[in-house]
Amino acid sequence: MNEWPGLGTAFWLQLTRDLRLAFRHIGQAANPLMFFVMVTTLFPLALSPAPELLQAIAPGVIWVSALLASLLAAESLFRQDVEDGTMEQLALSPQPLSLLLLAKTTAHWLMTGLPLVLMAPIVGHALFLPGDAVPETMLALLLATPVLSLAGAVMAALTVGLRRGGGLLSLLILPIVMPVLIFGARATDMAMQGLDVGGVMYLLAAILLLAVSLAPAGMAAAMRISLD
Amino acid sequence: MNEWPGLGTAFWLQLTRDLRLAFRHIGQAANPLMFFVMVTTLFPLALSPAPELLQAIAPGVIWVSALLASLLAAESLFRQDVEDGTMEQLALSPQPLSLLLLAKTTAHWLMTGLPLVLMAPIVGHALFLPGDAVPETMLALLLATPVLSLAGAVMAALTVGLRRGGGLLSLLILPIVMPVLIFGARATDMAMQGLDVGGVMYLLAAILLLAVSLAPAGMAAAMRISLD
Amino acid sequence: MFAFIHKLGSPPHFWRLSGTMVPWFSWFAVVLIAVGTVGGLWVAPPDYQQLDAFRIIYFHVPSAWLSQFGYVVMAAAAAVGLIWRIKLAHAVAAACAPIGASFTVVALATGSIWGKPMWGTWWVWDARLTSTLVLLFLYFGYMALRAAIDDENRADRASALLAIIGVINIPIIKYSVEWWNTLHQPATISKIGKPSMDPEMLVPLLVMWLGFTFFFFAVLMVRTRAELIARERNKKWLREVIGRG
Amino acid sequence: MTATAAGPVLLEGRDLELWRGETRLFTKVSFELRAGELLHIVGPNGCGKTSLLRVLCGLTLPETGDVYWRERKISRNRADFHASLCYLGHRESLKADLTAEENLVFQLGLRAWLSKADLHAALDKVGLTKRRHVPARSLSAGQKRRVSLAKALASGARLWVLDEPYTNLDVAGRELVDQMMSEHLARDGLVLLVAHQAHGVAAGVTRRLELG
Amino acid sequence: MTATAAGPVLLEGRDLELWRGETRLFTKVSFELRAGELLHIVGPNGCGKTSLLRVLCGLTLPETGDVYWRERKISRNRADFHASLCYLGHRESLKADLTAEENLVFQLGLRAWLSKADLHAALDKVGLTKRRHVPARSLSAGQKRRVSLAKALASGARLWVLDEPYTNLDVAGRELVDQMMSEHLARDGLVLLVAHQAHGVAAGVTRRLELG
Ligand code: HEM
Ligand SMILES: Nc1ncnc2c1ncn2[C@@H]1O[C@H](COP(=O)(O)OP(=O)(O)OP(=O)(O)O)[C@@H](O)[C@H]1O
Ligand SMILES: Nc1ncnc2c1ncn2[C@@H]1O[C@H](COP(=O)(O)OP(=O)(O)OP(=O)(O)O)[C@@H](O)[C@H]1O
Ligand SMILES: [Mg+2]
Ligand SMILES: [Mg+2]
Repeated sequence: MNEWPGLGTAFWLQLTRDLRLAFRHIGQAANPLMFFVMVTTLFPLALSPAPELLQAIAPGVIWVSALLASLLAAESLFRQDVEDGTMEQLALSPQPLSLLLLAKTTAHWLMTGLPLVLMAPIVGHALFLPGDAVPETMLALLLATPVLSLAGAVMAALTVGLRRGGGLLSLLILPIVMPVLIFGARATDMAMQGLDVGGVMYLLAAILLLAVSLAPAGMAAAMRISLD
Repeated sequence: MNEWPGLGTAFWLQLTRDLRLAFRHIGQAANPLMFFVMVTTLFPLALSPAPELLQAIAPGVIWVSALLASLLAAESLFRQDVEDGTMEQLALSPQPLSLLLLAKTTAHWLMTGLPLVLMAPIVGHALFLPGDAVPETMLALLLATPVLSLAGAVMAALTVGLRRGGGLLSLLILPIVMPVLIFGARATDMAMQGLDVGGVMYLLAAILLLAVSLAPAGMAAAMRISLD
Repeated sequence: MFAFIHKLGSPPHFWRLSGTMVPWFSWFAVVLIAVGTVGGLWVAPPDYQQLDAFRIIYFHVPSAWLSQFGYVVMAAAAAVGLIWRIKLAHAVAAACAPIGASFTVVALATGSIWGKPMWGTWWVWDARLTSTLVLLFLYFGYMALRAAIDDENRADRASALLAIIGVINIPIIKYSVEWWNTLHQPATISKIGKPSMDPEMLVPLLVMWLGFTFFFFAVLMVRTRAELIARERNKKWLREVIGRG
Repeated sequence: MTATAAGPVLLEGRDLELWRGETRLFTKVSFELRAGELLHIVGPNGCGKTSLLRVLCGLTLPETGDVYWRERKISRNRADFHASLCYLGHRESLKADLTAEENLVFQLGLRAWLSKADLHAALDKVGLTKRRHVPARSLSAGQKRRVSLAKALASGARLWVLDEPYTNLDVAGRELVDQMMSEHLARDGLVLLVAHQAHGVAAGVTRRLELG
Repeated sequence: MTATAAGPVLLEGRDLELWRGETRLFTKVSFELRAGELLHIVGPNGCGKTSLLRVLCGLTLPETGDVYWRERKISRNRADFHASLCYLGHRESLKADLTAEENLVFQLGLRAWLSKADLHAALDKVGLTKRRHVPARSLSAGQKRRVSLAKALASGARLWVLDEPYTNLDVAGRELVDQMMSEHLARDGLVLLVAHQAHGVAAGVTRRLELG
């Protein structure tokens, strides 16, 4: 029998702490969202506002900006905790580090991934995405954004002790998440053409399962190396 | 007569320090370039590899990556210096703070803006941008990316200090950034159609002048408040 | 098993072993590549469609193959190093990355050169090309991570983790890219690769392939020895062997 | 000083060796620690005291040697060991945007079921009752250190690992640290202390380990 | 202790008052400092010593009162004042990724024309010659503090503002600080010192300011 609190309590504590911190810095929390909106409004402005063209690129734009928005936030996911010494304390708690980092990643997803899912209808409307494709896109985003957050978290844990700048983190993340991007964009594309997206969704779900089961251990291992 | 080193020396010191921090190893200088190559790869993957479509979105892609790259790093531009106490030391040096912050911003531009300008031909080729449009695009990028970096820096100085209101204030930056992007993308677009881009270039140059003359004082003021 | 791995993993042992093997591997590589080149460029008949342009295949295919094989070798070495804490394995992984990346670059370059007459452009967004490009990014990521960490021990372990993650992902990337491409069937691209190849073309290709593989291992051993010199420069055994000659 | 043995060995380091870059920080470091004992690690700046503490906590892997807690390797027994451990490093490990109380609730919540009363008692003891709702960012350096002390008090951990706990404290604060350690030893606790000054702990057994 | 006046007043605080949140940290703080004088500011944790130093450096605006350097308000005369000032705070202000030497070259380069020889002499004096090419991240706590001391030495600043300079230093390090301050005073320098321990400066004039 352990005398220390259970896994659920630890997860919940870490999650609420991170959310509370984020909302103290509400500006930072809004950044990825703002970025997402900017990118999607930029395209109509930068290209010709012809609905057919916009519609043709809508899936690509939505998915690339989702990817880049979570990339944007991954940089700061663990850095501050490592710099102020809190991460050391997490590593020295009786709780599994993988669980705590998973909780941090969940908080990160709630702040960056979930808003994207919720924004999708608006962005889709701005890009003349047919209304029918919206639910499928949202579902696909719901399955894909956690993978983006998890992959970002593993790479962030690997690079956290290192000097910033130079785009090292994006160099590591982008190749790894490419499949998610391809499948996700394809789901939107197929939904626009009225095709059945079941298969793609299963694929995305499978990737998500894989990521959820492997990433926490990877993060913890990476973090212990970075703290050494 | 001052006994302390002149403005040029101070600027140079700050600039080289920041570059050295980013590129401890010479190989790391290639990372920003890699980043753009990757972002460009994402679009064909998310859309379709069809040349006509890629060509149609090429201006959008180039300009969105420019925006992204500048804002991606801007968030953390001053944060670390403030947290580790180096910013205090800058504020306590006999040099004008605005100059030092301008040097930091210049370093940031050299790492994010300049590589983009240099990569534009390759990115353009991959997206089937007509070769004639490339020089104009490069020139437009050369004028626009410093503005993006400066705007990002002002935003960073504001967010680092005014912890709560940071998000709101960064919204104020949008109206500055948007015209730059619109004009920039328009320049590429017009060049693709073989139109004269002189007017747009003058506009971009004017915005750049405005930004260079106002932004440093703004950054310094925001920073002094945040250090109090 | 464990003892065997540890014996193999001892740097002095490796130093001796590789010292005798490098010349052999190098000679095999030189001979095989020479034979393959002659066979490919002069003996094999020109392709009925592509004429002589197809001959670049003798460089393209082996390097494309080694670009993938190299990653697997690197990840395997990294995994051994991480799990059994064998420093030599980390040295092998570190030495392998630039070689694999070079073969990837050669595959991309020869492919592009071939593509110019075939497709009229240097680059198309074809599945195999795209996944080769991603592979190059993976190599670059690995090398960039190593370069960014000063402490060698930490660099070894962190980059090993990255290599392992990458190797899990490579099949997923390959599969997704292929699926992405078949959905679109870009009009301009003629499918590359014809399964039926007449033996006069095939044999030189296999010889080339073997030669490249020997070349790969020879370079890998030389580079690993260089890594060892850098890493073990303060160790007694190294001073002794180098002092002796 | 040699110690009078009492009870079983709880913490043991055997033949520890650590390298950093090109230099060997220490080698063949061994010690045993029993209930109610304090180990004072001393040595000049940069001799590896902090590094040794990190090895003992399991944050850093030593080149050779092992650390045992209750006769089991700590790497095999992580959760159990860390549940009995409270480490205060050079840095304060506080989230600048959370208040002193929030910081403690979070960090202690991961390791023990904690009552509000215990928490307040600890904050009271270090003299931070009035300041407990101030974000850690606005606390003075000494006040931050006191929050860490409160953490050690409320953690209920058996083993305290203290790296220069006197830093930034005023005279009363330094006496508080000594008093805390004495009481902890009297309760059969263990203390690993790194400090350049002499400590003022009279009770319990104190040993000394010279590094470098 | 009262001082024997010597030469003109260089640094002067007049009627300083500072509020933080709801509390008044201090009010009516006035003092004068002449060449060769050391002002030792003491008080319990959280009484506002660091805040006072920041006011004196011009980082924080006081509620009322002014600070004068050579009889001119520092807010009017920033560059000149800052050129004569070296501030070592609680934090080390080092870039973790730059080496000790690079950090100094940069920070000092902004304020004075610096010869390599001076720099090396300063690093030598604090005992970091061997470690000068190690990134600050890998330095021990005491070694980081020594880098800051080297900065003060090589800065050539007239006024040293030292916030707990003894932190993390071993016995030799603390003696070095005392010796540095003595020599600085002998060279007609000024020192503002915040420290909880007594300092060991015999030369020059030392005054004491009690806060809180
Ligand atoms: C930059 C451009 C190219 C890249 C990156 C590339 C990449 C690759 C790769 C990775 C392989 C190995 C496949 C395997 O091991 O299963 C391969 C094989 C091959 N490539 Fe390319 N390739 C490129 C251009 C071309 C072109 C233009 C042609 C000719 C039309 C071509 C013809 C072949 C053939 C015939 C094979 C071997 C047959 C096979 O394995 O199916 N490649 N290429
Ligand atoms: N990567 C590295 N390369 C070279 N030296 C290193 C590296 N990492 C740490 N060191 C050295 O190892 C030693 C570590 O010291 P540690 O922090 O354990 O010292 P300490 O005894 O706690 O000193 P202090 O009293 O100053 O806190 C320092 O001398 C430091 O310079
Ligand atoms: N925003 C704020 N709200 C409330 N109190 C604050 C705020 N900012 C600072 N304080 C208080 O002001 C005081 C500032 O103390 P300062 O750092 O100057 O103390 P100090 O004398 O240097 O103490 P130490 O000896 O611990 O370094 C502390 O008591 C702190 O709690
Ligand atoms: Mg230490
Ligand atoms: Mg203070």
